[in-house]
Amino acid sequence: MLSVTGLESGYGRARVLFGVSLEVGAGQLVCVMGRNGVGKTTLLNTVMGVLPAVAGTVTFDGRDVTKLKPHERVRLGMGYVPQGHRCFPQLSVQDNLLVTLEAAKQPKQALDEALDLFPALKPLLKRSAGHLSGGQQQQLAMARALVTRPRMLVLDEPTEGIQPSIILEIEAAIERLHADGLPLLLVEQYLDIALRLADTFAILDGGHVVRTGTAQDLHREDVRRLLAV
Amino acid sequence: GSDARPAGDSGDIKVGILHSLSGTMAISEVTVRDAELLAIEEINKAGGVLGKQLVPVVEDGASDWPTFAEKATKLIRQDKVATVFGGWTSASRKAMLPVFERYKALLWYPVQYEGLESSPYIFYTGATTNQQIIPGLDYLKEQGKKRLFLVGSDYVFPRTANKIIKAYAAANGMEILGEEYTPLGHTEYSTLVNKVTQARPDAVFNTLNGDSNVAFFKALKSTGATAESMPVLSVSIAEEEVTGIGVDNVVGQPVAWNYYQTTDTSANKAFVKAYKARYGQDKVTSDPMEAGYNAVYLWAEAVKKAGTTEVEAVRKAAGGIALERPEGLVTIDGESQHLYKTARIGIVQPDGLIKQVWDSGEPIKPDPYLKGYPWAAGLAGQ
Amino acid sequence: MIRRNLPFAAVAVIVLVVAPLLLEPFRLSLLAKYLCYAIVALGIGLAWGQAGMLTLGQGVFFGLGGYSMAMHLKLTEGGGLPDFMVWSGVEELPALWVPFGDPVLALATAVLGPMLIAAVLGTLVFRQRVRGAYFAILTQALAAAMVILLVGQQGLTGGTNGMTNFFDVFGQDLADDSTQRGLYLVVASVLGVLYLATRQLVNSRYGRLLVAIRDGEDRVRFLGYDPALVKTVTFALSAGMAGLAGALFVPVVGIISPALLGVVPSLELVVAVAVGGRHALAGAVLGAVVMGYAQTAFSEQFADGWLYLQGALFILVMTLAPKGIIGVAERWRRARTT
Amino acid sequence: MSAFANQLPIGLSIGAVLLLIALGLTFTFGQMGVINMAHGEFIMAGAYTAFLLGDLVPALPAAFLVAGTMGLILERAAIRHFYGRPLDTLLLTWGVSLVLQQLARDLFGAPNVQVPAPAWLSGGVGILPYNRLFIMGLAVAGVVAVWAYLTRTRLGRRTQAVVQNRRLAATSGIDTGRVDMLTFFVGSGLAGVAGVALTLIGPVGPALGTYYIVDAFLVVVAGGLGQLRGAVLAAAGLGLLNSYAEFWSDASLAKVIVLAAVIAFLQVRPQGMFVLRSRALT
Amino acid sequence: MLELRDVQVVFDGFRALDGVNLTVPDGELRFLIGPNGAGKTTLIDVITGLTRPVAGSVRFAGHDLVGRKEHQIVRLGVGRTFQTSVVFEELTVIENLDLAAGFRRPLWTLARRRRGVSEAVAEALARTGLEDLAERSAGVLSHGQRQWLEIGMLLAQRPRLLLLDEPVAGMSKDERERTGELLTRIADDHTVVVVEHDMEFLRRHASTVTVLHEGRVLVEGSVDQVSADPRVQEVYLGRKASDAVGHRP
Ligand SMILES: Nc1ncnc2c1ncn2[C@@H]1O[C@H](COP(=O)(O)OP(=O)(O)OP(=O)(O)O)[C@@H](O)[C@H]1O
Ligand SMILES: Nc1ncnc2c1ncn2[C@@H]1O[C@H](COP(=O)(O)OP(=O)(O)OP(=O)(O)O)[C@@H](O)[C@H]1O
Ligand SMILES: NC(N)=O
Ligand SMILES: [Mg+2]
Ligand SMILES: [Mg+2]
Repeated sequence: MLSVTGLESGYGRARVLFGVSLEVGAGQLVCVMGRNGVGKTTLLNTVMGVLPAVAGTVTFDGRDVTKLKPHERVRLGMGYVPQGHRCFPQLSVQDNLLVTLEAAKQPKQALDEALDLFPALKPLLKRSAGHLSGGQQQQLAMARALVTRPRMLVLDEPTEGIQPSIILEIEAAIERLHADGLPLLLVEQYLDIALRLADTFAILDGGHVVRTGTAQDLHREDVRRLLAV
Repeated sequence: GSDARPAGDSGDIKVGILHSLSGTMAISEVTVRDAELLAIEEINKAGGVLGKQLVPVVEDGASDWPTFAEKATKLIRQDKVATVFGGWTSASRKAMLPVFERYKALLWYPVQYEGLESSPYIFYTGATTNQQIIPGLDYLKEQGKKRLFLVGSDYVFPRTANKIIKAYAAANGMEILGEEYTPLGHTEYSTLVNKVTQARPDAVFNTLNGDSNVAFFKALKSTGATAESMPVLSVSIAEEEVTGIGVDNVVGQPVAWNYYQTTDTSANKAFVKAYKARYGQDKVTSDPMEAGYNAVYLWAEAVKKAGTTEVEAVRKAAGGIALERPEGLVTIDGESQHLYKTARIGIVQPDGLIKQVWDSGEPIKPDPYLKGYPWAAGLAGQ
Repeated sequence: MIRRNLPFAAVAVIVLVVAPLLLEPFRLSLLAKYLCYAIVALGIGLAWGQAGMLTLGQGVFFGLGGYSMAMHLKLTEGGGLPDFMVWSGVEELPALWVPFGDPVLALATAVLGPMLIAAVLGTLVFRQRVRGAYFAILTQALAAAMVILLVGQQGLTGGTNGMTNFFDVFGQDLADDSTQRGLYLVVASVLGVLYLATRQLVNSRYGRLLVAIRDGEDRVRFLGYDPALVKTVTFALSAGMAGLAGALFVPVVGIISPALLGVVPSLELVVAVAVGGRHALAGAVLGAVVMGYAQTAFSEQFADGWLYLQGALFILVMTLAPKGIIGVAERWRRARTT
Repeated sequence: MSAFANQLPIGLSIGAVLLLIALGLTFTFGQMGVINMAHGEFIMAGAYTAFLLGDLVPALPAAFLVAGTMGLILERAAIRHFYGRPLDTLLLTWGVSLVLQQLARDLFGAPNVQVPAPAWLSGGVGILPYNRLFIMGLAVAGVVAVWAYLTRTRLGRRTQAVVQNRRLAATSGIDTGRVDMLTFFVGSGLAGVAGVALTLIGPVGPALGTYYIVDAFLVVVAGGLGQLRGAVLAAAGLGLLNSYAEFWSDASLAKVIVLAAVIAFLQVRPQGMFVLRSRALT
Repeated sequence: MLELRDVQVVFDGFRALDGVNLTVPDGELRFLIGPNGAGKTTLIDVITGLTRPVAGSVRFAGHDLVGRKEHQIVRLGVGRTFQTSVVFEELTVIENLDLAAGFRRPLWTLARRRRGVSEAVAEALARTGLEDLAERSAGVLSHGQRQWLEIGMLLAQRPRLLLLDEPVAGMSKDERERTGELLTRIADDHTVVVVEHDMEFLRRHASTVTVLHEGRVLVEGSVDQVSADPRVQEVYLGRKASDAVGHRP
């Protein structure tokens, strides 16, 4: 579904990613892991077109999207939940969802489907998104990605700042989406969640992919060490 | 500066031209520059002065008074011009005055102004107050307009003019119903017009300058006022301004000047013809343009008389020079360095030109300090 | 230390020694005028470049300084009432004018007056957390209001004309070329001293604090600082520089008028700072001198085109070199060394 | 009616002018955070459009298109590199305004030009001339249109999304470039419409824009950024204040009083009349 | 000692805090948990002066905090971090820390250039493990590195009361461990309030936990007591809480 080859990118003159290659097969959930600052977010941002790729290609669904703008990638079916509870603070929760839905040209019922996955948002629809608590905003961000009815979902630490019960729900939601055959690219710090969800994983270090493998391999000691400080 | 010819040619005389070519005053001053350049061309064609060609050095005062002072310094010290023709607003003249006095150079200033000034290094070829404001008041008095409302831009010329008007009114049994000033560039006149309308004057004496006139006359007209029901005598609206205000809005209104494009002299026919031939048939001529045009000729005459361009000699020679100009006979008053000029009241015509309806009959002796007017005793500067 | 001060020393030698020897008096006093603007620009560089306060009303402070000095010069030239009062019909010296006869008081007012006003205004608006575009527009309105006030009080201020026709300054004949050269040296030295002092300030902890306030005023509160106070102090400092520049400008140029302190001249100075490079104090100074020179040069060459050129130059700098001339120079130097 | 009572409708009509010139800014400044100093020159472009057409009514849509297109070009050519740096846009657009003024001078000449007022606008009701009533009507229509655009259309919502978080909008599938263009087009177009209206009351010349630009920004600042009802109230308030202050003193002092009032007002409401509060720190 | 009495906060009619009573004695490491939107951040906002309560009192070490300005409260020794970290991107890591350490300095000494690294800054650097990044500008830090810098800035302030809003969010397991130890050590002689959702982290480092729900204190007690409480399981942990979230490797 998604294939990343030899991707290089960074900020200005500072290179962060050095030839990252990665594959998300149809219906697969790939978990990207690594310590703080190794370039996970940079990778996802480059995959989504927020950062330009200095070298390498990103192919989505057989199509080279390396040069496309972010909104074009979204319209092709790549949904994105960026790190850090992002929202349109002065729009209501409902308008946050509507504006995304409209941009992706999806029918209204996509909104109801998303709210079914995140029922905690239902009583908040009329509130300004900027006034929500951090966890509420994170759920909104997930719902916003879903109303575009993506054919693939890219998630950057979706459980950060979320209360335990909702983490379970988010995990369940991801599991359900995964089970429905949606391919996912996930950055996750909680190892146990990654273990339960991922088909395969990739570990980043210093802008390189240093390990890939199946979820089972994550138990291995050498893999563990890569994640330690 | 944009010299017409390479400088330093000893067969040439360099003269400075210093007007605003940019900024808010450019609208007016560019036309004066054109008239002055026309005069220089004509003089050159006729053989120049003292057998030498005049070479204009043109500088931009940029509607900014300090720039006028700076450029005047440059013309005098760097270009070493024989004389400078320039300025429009009183502020620009006041800024240049110390420069000309300091370096003992000559300035020819071509615009009507508020008087109360007489610098040995400036020749004033526009009207002083007793050649424009007072005749305007005489005219209104003759018309039986006794109750006046004064409207002006907030600067020295309108304020001084209004002081004179008030003294005149007091001496002549006229009543001043109100006196209002607005900042230069003001464009919202509904409140002021409301005040004027409520006061019900016989006439308005208008010393507004520039763009404000447009807004003022539009606001006045939209209340239904006409030249009959509310005459407005203006002293800063010439042919050039009428189109911008819209003839509809000022038609029939009186203005006071010394010259109109329609002034009936043979010199004027030649001037208008030459000006249009040089700058376009749709162009109009106006009082300040004519005064600038005259300034060049008067200076040239003084140089011929003195036989040199040396400043003190030219000053001495200038007194008493009399020339037939488009506005009629003008004579330099050697003492005040102002001109004897004929005052004229005109009415704005539907075609945008101004038709003379009254004149002072003969050139009026310039009296910048109004010493000859008893009622003006005690006005500032005496 | 020496390496860092080398460029400064080189520039100082050129400005203080070479320029007075090479330039004719008229050009030298033009340069003095640009340097006066550079002092204002230095203040703008501090307030805007470092602390993020885009002040579009610096002309107000410049004007206050200029008017204070002009009043003093008018009062010391002898011969009774100042000329403009005579033709404005003022018969007695207004009480407000009296203190300006004293040179120390006049100079103090020129510098402390603007600082005081900036402090009051700053306290009012910064405490209420008025900032960014709001602050910019407010200061612009202040400049507009100031001009209208000055113009309206003709008997007190000379109205639109402002004040001109000065004869001497502290006993020196202003028409004298040596006085002009002396004034030039004074202006250049003041600029140099202020530049060094401001640079010291910017490199100090206080400078870091300013940058922090610029980028995250609210966060700074939680570090225990009062941003309103820090900003007010900075704003007052920049106002004081503008006031001093105004006071120096009057004897150098020989005129002060409302046209020098309105919205447009205030903006032009900010533009000059942007063109030079606002993030560096040297950029601010450079920008003021370059723009001043460009204005003179262009208007002598082709007056009508100056607005096009100024506008175009400015658009180009802002889009292609947002860090200004200094930024381009820095990039160029880096490119060469790597 | 007494002179005093007359000042009430006069004040409101001044307010209508202020509102009309500020309406476009609620888009470009209020929505997009661009301090467009060339706004005045877009107003001027509208006025010259009316001059070229010689007729007011067809000039309204034409001026909208002309000024809007100019805005669009400005946005694409320059402003889009400046999002998130509002103070820089101020300086950039000031440069643009200088160029546009000079361009107008070269195209139409330095002197003012005259746009004939249609015959049906001569006359009036009470103290208010028809041309003032026309402007008031235009202002009301403009407010309704802007309100509907911002709250009742998808584009309005999209505009806000882009303004509030550009990067997130892009990764939510919004073509931010198109939204920017459109918003700027509409905001500048509104300036053009204001320019047509201004031909009824003021001079039409290269300096037209400079006369109104400070006032326009004051309205937006006093009303609160991007707040339509704030702009309406601020315009009316400033119009009335202006009218009565000038009635009691004079035009110069009235201007100073209005400016002082805005500063004082910001003491009470530092972000203008209406504010959108956000939890985020600056 | 920190003491909140009947604190109420209302936003446009919405009651974010609805009568909170909370006492944290000196030297305690108190954990604050509760569902998303329960009011935890709001509570910190109230203590630090960012939000004004409509009713109630907040006292710390004998001072009434309500009505004081943010920087005054900081000067009383109350420091905080933000849920989404806010650091000064144009300043280097060291400069960020130095600024945080500097507010007690007399104003005029601010005009001096920083020379070397002060003790407080060095300590903060060491404790947060940011030594290698010390001279980098904060703008280039990753999310997690920023979190660390926030904590570092808080430490450099040397406050008596530390309020941390989800300090370990986005940190890897080892980093959480390091943060936990750090907080425990600081709590020896400081009062520390930590907001966290990570139950594993709580279990390892918390003694007393206060649970907030819909703007009120739901329960208070040890980790075990609290996580055994059916109401807490209902609104916060979720039914399978004990076997799901507890088992982070
Ligand atoms: N805007 C930026 N400019 C320059 N460098 C940056 C920028 N953002 C991140 N970096 C650098 O890029 C590297 C990778 O950052 P990135 O945000 O991708 O890390 P991450 O793996 O997502 O970390 P975390 O787990 O903390 O979110 C970091 O070392 C950081 O210093
Ligand atoms: N300025 C505000 N205006 C309106 N509502 C607000 C505002 N600030 C907070 N709220 C509301 O108050 C409630 C409490 O928010 P708060 O941020 O304190 O929650 P929290 O407990 O920190 O949640 P989380 O764990 O998700 O960070 C939320 O429902 C939020 O929507
Ligand atoms: N002299 C004038 N009209 O200013
Ligand atoms: Mg990350
Ligand atoms: Mg929170």
